Amino acid sequence: MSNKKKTKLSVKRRSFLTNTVKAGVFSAAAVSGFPYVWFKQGNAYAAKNEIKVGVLFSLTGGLAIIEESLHKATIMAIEEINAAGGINGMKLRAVEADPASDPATFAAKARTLVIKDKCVTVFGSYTSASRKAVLPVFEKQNNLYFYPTLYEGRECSKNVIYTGAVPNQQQDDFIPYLVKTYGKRWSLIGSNYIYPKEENNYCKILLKKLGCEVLMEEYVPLGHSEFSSVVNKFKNDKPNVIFSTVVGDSVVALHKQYRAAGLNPEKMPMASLTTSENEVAAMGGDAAAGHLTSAPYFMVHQSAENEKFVSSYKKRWGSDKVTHFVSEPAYFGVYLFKQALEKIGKGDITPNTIREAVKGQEMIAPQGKIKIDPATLHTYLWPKIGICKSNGQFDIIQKTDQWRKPIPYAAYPNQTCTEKGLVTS
Amino acid sequence: MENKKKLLSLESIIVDFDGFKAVNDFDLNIFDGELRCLIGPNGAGKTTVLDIICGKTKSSSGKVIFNNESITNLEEHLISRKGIGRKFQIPSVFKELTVQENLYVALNSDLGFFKNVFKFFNKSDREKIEEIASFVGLKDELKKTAQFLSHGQTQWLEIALVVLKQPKLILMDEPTAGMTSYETNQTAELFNKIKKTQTLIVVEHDMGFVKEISDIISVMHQGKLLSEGNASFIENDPKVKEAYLGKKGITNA
Amino acid sequence: MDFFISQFISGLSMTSILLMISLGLAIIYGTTGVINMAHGEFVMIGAYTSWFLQTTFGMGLLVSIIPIFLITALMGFLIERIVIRHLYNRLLDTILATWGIGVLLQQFIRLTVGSELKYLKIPSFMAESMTLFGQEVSIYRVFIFVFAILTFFVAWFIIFKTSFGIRLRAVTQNKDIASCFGINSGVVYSSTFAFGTGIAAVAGAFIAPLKSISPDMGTNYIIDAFMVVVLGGVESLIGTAASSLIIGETSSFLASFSNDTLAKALVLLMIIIILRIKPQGLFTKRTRS
Amino acid sequence: MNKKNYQKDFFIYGVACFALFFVPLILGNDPFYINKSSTYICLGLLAVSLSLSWGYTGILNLGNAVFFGLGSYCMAMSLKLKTDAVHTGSGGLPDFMVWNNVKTLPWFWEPFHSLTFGVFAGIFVPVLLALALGFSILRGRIAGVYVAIITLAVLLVVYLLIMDQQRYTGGFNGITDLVTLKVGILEFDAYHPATYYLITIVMTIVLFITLLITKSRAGLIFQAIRDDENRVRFLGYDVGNYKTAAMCLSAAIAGIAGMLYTIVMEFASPTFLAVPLSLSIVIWCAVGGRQSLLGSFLGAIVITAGQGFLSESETFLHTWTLVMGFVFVLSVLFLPKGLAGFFEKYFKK
Repeated sequence: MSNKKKTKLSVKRRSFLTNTVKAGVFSAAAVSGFPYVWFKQGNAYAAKNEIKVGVLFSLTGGLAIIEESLHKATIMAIEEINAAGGINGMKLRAVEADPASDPATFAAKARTLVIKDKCVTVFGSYTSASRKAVLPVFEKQNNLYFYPTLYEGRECSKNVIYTGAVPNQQQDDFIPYLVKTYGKRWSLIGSNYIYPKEENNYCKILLKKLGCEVLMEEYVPLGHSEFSSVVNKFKNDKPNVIFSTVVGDSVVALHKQYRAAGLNPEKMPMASLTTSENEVAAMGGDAAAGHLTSAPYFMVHQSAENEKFVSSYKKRWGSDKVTHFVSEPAYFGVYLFKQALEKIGKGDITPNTIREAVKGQEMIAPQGKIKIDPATLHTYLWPKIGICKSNGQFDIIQKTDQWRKPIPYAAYPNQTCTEKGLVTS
Repeated sequence: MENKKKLLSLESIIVDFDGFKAVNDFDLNIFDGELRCLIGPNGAGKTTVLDIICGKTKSSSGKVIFNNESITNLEEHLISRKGIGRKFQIPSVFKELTVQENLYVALNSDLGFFKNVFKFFNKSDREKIEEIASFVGLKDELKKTAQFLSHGQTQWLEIALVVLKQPKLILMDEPTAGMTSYETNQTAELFNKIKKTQTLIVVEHDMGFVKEISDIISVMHQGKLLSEGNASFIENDPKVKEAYLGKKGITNA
Repeated sequence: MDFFISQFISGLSMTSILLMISLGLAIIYGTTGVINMAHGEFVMIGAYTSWFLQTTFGMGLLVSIIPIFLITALMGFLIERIVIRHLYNRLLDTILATWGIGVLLQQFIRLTVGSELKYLKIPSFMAESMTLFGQEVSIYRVFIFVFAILTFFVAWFIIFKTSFGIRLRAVTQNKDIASCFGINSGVVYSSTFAFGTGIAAVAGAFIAPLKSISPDMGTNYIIDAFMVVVLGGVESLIGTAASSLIIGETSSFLASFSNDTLAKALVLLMIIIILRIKPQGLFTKRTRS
Repeated sequence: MNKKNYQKDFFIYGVACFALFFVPLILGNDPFYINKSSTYICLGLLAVSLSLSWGYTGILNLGNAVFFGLGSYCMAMSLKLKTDAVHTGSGGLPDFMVWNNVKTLPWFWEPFHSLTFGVFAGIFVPVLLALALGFSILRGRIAGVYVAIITLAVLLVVYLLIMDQQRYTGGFNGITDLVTLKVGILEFDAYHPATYYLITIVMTIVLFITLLITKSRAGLIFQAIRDDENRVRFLGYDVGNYKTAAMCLSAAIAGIAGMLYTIVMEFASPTFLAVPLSLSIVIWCAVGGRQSLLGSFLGAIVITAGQGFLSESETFLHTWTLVMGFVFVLSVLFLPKGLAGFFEKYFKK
């Protein structure tokens, strides 16, 4: 992608020049608009001993229910780094903006942060929709975006560092385990957008290999909260596993209504890629108990780093708060950024240099030792399978023996993401 | 009178509001050039009759014949195009437009959207408008926004709107309601002017006013036609007396 | 057959929820003509009040009905006194004012309680499910159904059998005449508004345990509520009940044959078409002028 | 209505539009502000479209965003088919179709290979929808709050369909990764003054045509309908037709605004035709003054700019919605005719 974009840019510059000559009408405008091609260059980013980074999570609107926790995790990491003396003696300066859960606003705010405030990097967004909305900004301005959320893959942008999981990382262990433990008759339920459909595409491939049967594949509107028809279908089909990629507050409604309808998690568990401690806290342990989630991080994970993370998070934001598998990547993302800057040292701090520096970067995150894959800019992670208990926490019942390589195009063997961008064979 | 041409006739009209018959098997004949007054106690169905004629209310059964063609339950604007104008009890004008603009909207023969979309105020319009304005005595108010007119003036403006369309038949619902006696006299004069050129049906309570303007009076009671004739005949009709006036004289009703 | 029954039952369940959330709106709109875009937020406030009472005082759901109703009714009363009453002569503007109020309420909750989802638990004795016509049915859903019917009849009784109701209907029919007879329409309006608000809030408190609680949960209900009210015809409670039933069952069955997204769209289409044929809604009378 | 009045309005509008052409020079062509002001102008135009149908004709269309959204999708479809993005499948099949396992380009996408068609569609698709609505609703004597609710329902239907049919529409993600619009040798990059001028020119033309219409007899008839529908009927006008016409005009304007918006936002999203935006339009008009095109235009800019500013400022980061909420309520209470009405009262005469 990157090379494509770069050529695009240079083409544009040339066409600009020609345009300015030809287009008499707009010549004035074109010439005066010319500088904008240049202001990316130069080291305007580390001005007066502070490094501006953007923080772009919704504090209002529907997504706030989850993005607020990501905002908190990111801010906390930045505060910690500054408290520990910053990076190469320079402090991080968080420029916050509220995109109000609306893709258009996301794009607008991204522009503010990147172009107006000249942030060298932006940490942000939960949904794919908002990532897609800000992408053109980061690719045109050739800036850098840290995206903490697990997502559907199929992206190979050189302007995004993906610290969340992709389908192969969450499913490769999960699906076989479920088939082995519960059975071969599956129902797929998800929210109606690209992420669930992609996860299910990959899931169906795995299920096919394992000779399983898909009884139902259905998608409900985002924010949907009336699942009685869906629950009825479960009752009739009697699947062994319900594979759920329902997101946001719908998850809560689904679990509560499943529980209220008297279905039994032991016979018909909901296996989810999206149900974190955050949602469980909202649905109550009794509704969540017995259901499974696959994720690289659980709050209960035993490790020094995690204990530090959890305790300081509670200390900073309140003892009732929980950490989860999206807030953790949001947190260690900032530390990856720090390491990258330290690697650059006295060098020129630009999105480009940071990208190069972050490649192959390793660190001990709360979930375990992670690494940025130089080719894809995705992250090597430690998928775990957790079963929820009535106290609202998960029991980790299975861990991978070694970290999992991210394969953004796992469902599409003929496509691979390389350092040169996407290669289609 | 019989030699005159029949302009409008209602044939056994019934209006049924979920069981309640506001107008019940009602007949009425109006002749060209007359001014007919329609009176009767409240709820007799006078206004409903006007609504039927102009299409505001749809009749449950019966026929409305205007100019020898049936206009029964046509859409309002079509009936209006056939030459029937309607003035309402509560004066209805365009409050946020000036008097001039009000009249300009009414003063129009090609009514389609595309005929008006890029059409602007011109000299001849102005003359016509000033003419009608002086006719109803609003010449000095042309620039005023309608909502700031006095009650009487608003009534006259609406009358002007109706008259501007040169309809064959004009339906007036209590034109003098809430007017000062001075305004009432003005209105009476106005009517006698209009009467020369148009046929009118007027619903009124003020008997003084009725006597002032009318030739024939039709009395309605409980949705039916009770009696018909000139003022003196009505005044002495026992049916009317006991249905409507009780012992008192009609004049001070 | 089983499938049919289960769909029918879940249809009833949706009906009851729709009825509860739209009842308050119907009363407010039917009486005052105020188009209350903050209704969804009233529902939301109810849910949060219930959550607050439960977490801080450990009050059970049933116990807290009365306090919830009173607290939110007071809120509604104040809102009417401070804002709405200035707009009775330009009713369409109430859309804007109440929308603003909705925004305020949402953000108020975000700032005080926080924007993350909150947990409100189903009373333990209703958490299980029971068998009904050979179907496993959530006791809580049955309870909501019964309660919705109850609320409906209470509202009906208050409006048609109490002196307040008589005054209320008098004002609805003709404000001026009513005030000639010494009815203080101002008081009637504000108390009606308070009453509607209370009902909405109680609805919120009862639905929340089945769903999730978040500051913007109301936005999901407001549209549905409006559709119900408009379809039923604004002057009639029966209409509201009937249209809840129609919408509830239709969406339930459509959802079972297609998916919930399409079902939603189809139901809306149905409503549009019905309104085209019967512009004043299903249950309104033809009257003079 | 009388000559003086005419000239005054045309003068004011002229000055306003003229001023807009100097914005880039004032901003020193800073790409960020150029882009921001471009987006504001698009939204202003959207407000103008509602002002015509609501402020002038009295049709409270809560679903006005549907026209805007359709316009922006039409433009996006055209620009999408020109992308050389790596994800596109055989024959430039849009990426999201590849993701949803669509093998061939659906028939209704084919004509969008032509930009010209895209632009026409961006105007006429909304207009057709408006026609349909007009004939089914407005001619059917549905008025007041019923129109509001039904238009809202229509908006939701279209929104849900776009969400549901994501194999053809991109669903929740919308249509992203578009090429920059090229007309002949001109390239309209979202950050480039050229784009700003394009938008301003289009806006000026549209605004003046609309102003002309509102000053024509048809415009007066619109206002007459707003004031007293029945009276207009009894003057022989077919109110249904006029309302439909008003709605079509406003749909066309909204469609144009939508297309321009896609150019500056560089993507199209279902949120462009979702309820929140649609209600905001109403707010913009209410605050700016629904009965004045320019007022509504400015209302949109004031509100959106205010929101943008507050939601970025550190002090109001968490309370900006409170501020906006208060602004709405207060302006409804104390400025029934919006800012425009306020200015007329105190500054004109």
